Amino acid sequence: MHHRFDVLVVGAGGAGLMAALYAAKGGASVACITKLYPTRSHTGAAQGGIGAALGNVQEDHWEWHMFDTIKGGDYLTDQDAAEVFAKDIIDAVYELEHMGLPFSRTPEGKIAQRKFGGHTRDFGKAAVERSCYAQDRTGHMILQTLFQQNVKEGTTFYNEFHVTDLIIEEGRCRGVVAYHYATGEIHTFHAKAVILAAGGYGRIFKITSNALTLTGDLMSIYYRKGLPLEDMEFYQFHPTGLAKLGILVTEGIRGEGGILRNADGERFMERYAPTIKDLAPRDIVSRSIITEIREGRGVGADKDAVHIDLTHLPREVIEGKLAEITDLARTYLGQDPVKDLVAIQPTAHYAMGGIPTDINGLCLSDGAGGSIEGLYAAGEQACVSLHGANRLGTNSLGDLIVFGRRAGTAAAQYARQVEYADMPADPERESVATLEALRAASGKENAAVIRRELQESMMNNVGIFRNGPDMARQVEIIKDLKDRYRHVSVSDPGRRYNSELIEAMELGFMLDCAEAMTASALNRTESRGAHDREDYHERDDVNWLKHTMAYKDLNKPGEVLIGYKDVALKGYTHAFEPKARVY
Amino acid sequence: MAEQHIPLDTHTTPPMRVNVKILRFNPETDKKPHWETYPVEAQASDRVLDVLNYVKWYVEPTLTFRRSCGHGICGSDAMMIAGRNRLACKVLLRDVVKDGGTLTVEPIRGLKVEKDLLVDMDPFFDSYRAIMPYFINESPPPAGERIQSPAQADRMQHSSNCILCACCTTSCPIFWVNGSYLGPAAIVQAHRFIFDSRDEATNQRLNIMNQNTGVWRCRTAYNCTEACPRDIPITTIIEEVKRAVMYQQS
Amino acid sequence: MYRGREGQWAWLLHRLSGLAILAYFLLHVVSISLIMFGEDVYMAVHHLYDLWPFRVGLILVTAGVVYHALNGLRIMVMDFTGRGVAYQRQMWYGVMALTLMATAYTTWVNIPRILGGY
Amino acid sequence: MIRARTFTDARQQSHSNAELNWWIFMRISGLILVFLVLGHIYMTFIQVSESDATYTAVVAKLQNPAWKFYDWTILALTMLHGVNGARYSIEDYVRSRPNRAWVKTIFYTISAVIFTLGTVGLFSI
Ligand SMILES: Cc1cc2nc3c(=O)[nH]c(=O)nc-3n(C[C@H](O)[C@H](O)[C@H](O)COP(=O)(O)OP(=O)(O)OC[C@H]3O[C@@H](n4cnc5c(N)ncnc54)[C@H](O)[C@@H]3O)c2cc1C
Ligand code: HEM
Ligand code: SF4
Ligand code: F3S
Ligand code: FES
Repeated sequence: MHHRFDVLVVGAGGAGLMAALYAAKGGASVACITKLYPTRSHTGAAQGGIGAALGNVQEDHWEWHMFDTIKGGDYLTDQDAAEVFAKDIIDAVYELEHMGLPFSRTPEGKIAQRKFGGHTRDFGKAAVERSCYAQDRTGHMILQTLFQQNVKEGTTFYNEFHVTDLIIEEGRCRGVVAYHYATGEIHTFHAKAVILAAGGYGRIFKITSNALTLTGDLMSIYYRKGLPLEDMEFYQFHPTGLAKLGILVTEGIRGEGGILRNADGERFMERYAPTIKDLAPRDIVSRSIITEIREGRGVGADKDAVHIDLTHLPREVIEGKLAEITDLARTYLGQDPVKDLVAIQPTAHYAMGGIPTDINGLCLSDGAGGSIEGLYAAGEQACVSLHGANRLGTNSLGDLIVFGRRAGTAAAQYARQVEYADMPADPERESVATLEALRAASGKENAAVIRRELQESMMNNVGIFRNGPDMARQVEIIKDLKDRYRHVSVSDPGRRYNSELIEAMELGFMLDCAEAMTASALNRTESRGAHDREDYHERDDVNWLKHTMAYKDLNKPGEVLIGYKDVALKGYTHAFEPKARVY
Repeated sequence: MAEQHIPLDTHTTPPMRVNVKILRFNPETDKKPHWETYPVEAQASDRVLDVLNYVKWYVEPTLTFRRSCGHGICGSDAMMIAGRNRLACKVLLRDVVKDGGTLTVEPIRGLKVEKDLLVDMDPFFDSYRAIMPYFINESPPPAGERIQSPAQADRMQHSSNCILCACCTTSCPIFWVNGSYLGPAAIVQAHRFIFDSRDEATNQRLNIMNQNTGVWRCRTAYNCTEACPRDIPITTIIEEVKRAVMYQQS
Repeated sequence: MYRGREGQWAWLLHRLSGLAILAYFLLHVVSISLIMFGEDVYMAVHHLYDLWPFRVGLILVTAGVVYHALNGLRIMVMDFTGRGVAYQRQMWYGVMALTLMATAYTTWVNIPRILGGY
Repeated sequence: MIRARTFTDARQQSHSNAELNWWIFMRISGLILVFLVLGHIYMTFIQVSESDATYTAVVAKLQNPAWKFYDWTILALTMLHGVNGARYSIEDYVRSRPNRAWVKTIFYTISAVIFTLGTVGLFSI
């Protein structure tokens, strides 16, 4: 089946919904294609909040926010993006409120704000209340509110459609191809502009806070076209995931005063970040935890976790502001934060890297300013490089809103100016071929086994601490897994709701993301932000203050070509010199 | 720290054997639904979703169900587990079955089964759309936020927590027999706006609630409240809406 | 069967008892209104009620009415007070207990009558 | 709003308090019936035996206009309460619209006939 819209949005998480809304406001006809019902998107899992310098609780300024973002990103953040972001987000948060988002309130009735890791006043002096929150389900509220507004605007949704291909010809995006889960049919969507907002790919790791459906589909599709993925080596491990499960415990627990303790009951963060202790940014806390565990001070049967201690907080805070996480700990661990210490462990959480874009979301085709006309990206899957080498908590929801909005506006504007470009004769050819190959493959390999091996090996070899030999081994492992993937079997011949086929397809996407990540990480011989190499322990601004661009070598399967892109070291009005990152 | 209660290590829960009995149906090949049983070795602290994934990944790849987040936040995996509606990712094995026992898993009721545990959600979302599920305030917004007291914000605390999983609506005996009832989920959504001090469409929403398909169909069976994975006091909310309609009209 | 809890059974019994007593009520009105056709017609039907199955049936109708009435009160308390919803379960057990007691009493009173054919 | 597909839909969606009013009526009538019906049962089935309600006894009792009024109130209220209650069930369980209309018409007619019969019976003495 064939459809035609001015603007197509792929993905209905925070970024996709915001983009769809703004594209519609820009006067375009808009459709949103999503492989899940929109309200199932993983944005709903975000708990902590959305950072904006409203100053409702304490004095705050966007410049401070800009600085924190750049410092948090270990100076790999593009400063123009950070400036736009820190300014725009204030307005964007008010706008969410005007859309009805039920924020928690201060006694005066303003949007409530709380402290969050890495957010400081006066360029790093002390923690500041910057995270606007709706209890501890801010992401849920954002997702619901934005979906509601799209219902109001009458956005057309194609639910449970899996995008399988992008149609890019002569440097211009002409549409997408999608597989309809319910019927097994292939649909083609012709568009003037396409916005990609399909979320992250945390599922390549064994312990992750990400949904089972976050498999990096669109990144991989982009990458398979020989287009670059930026900064893939930077992957954030959130320090506080429920032990073994990876389910996220919001950073808000540290914001509210939770304390990390090792097996001796010691508040070990005092040693690693003397000034802000437990409120240090995620990469630092994660590494501190792993160090404690490695040095034998872990808790639990495998001594691979540490405790978070909330027992000194009043019950109302734990059950009120931290209700969600209290519920999770009670449900899954049978531990009650009011009186128990809860076992936590770092969990794969957030991709700083992804499809490179400029500050309007336009997708870049190389590190030298080339772009794909009519193709935009926003959200976790994009890399405007706001987050640099490490994202600050609450900055991702902000990213969705600010850059989702910009991408939506830019796409609608572009769509107003141009005519539809022709679709190729049979745009669905490749998708059909891929799917039919999967269906027909009568191999003996089980997709689930390959996936499990991928997840375990990525966790071990490209996890929180990295080194050359391990990653070199991982490159080989991925090649091997890709070989085996070719012989994966799909036993369900059905057309309707063939989830086996979908999972097999998603595994293919995951393998690509892992490949790009491992190659990028192996290539970067320094430690910066979330990328920590045991064999290159220092940050190296002389050689490495630049973005990685990973390209699939279309001529040599399994090989990755690495290019670079400059870091924007100046904003429009402010610039922050790279300094050592201490807290 | 000596007086502090250090928890047991909950990750080393005892292994258990269970028979997972699933109501399967593939309209492409089957005439009617049938039960299939899969013996599984698992841990007491495993989620039911883990068990279903195990069956799907290693035993019966054609088994079909929805799932995404894996921790009770996205609302994909509502199903009838051991006779009650729940999210598969939010129940632990030890809470629904004993070692050596049988665990039944069926699709939720009242919506058309498309394949195995996966049902057609469109009627459910149609009801959702029917209550005008969006904030309406046409007066120009202030430069900053609209002011709302913490107490006013609290009025929406429960109803805004809904993840649209349909556990409630498909547990309601009134909904099973006649899909025309909007159902508890839609009412919870309406409540979220009706009791939002900033919203201006209260009257229209109450009118929708006042119709034959609205709140009056609720016969206070409480299945919805028992089923809600977000612990929303749904029946209380429905009763509040009933009263609001009554006071509005009088 | 869906494994609902007290609320579901309370509702189901309320509905069944309501419909059952409605059915009985309609018959009862018909049989009583036969009175306008004179004593013979009326008594011919009335004597049927002396048969023991009818008597047992009447005890059940009484039980149904008592349950329906008390649970109806429970519903009203729930509809108009927040506490009603909070304590619906306890109230239902109260309703069941009172219904059982009332039924036991009715049975107790009627056993000699049934046995004595009176 | 649910999209109106038929004239009946449209009419139902036009603003109407019918369901609200019936809901309130069920509660008020129920409250009154607690006393009337339980009283009636107590007096005719527990205090005395059902077989005491002979022709003569009934005629004698109904000579008193107060009892006539009592009985007729039960008749009327129970009729409305019960028939509306049964309507709830019909609307729930009879799924197709045409069937629902039929079942309702037949049921209302029978009920009306019985109600007339009861009223006439009561006042014929
Ligand atoms: C547990 C958790 C807590 C977090 N807490 C916070 C926080 O407190 N503050 C903060 O700022 N950030 C937080 N984050 C990060 C942030 O929530 C995410 O980065 C962000 O929500 C991603 O949004 P998104 O719109 O890019 O993608 P998602 O919300 O993941 O949506 C992806 C969308 O893409 C669609 N899609 C994917 N693939 C395809 C395909 N092939 N075809 C069609 N559609 C497709 C999906 O259906 C979905 O609609 C948290 C993240 C997690 C996991
Ligand atoms: C004796 C006192 C009575 C009380 C307090 C009472 C109360 C109620 C109430 C409050 C309802 C509404 C239930 C709801 O909305 O969920 C109801 C429903 C109903 N009543 Fe009664 N009632 C009484 C007597 C009767 C009698 C005598 C009959 C039979 C003729 C009857 C038949 C019904 C029926 C059929 C319903 C509908 C049940 C349903 O929809 O589930 N009631 N009653
Ligand atoms: S009210 Fe509860 S059960 Fe119903 S849809 Fe919402 S979250 Fe699910
Ligand atoms: S189960 Fe149904 S009847 Fe009412 S209380 Fe819940 S909606
Ligand atoms: S998988 Fe998301 S709620 Fe269960």
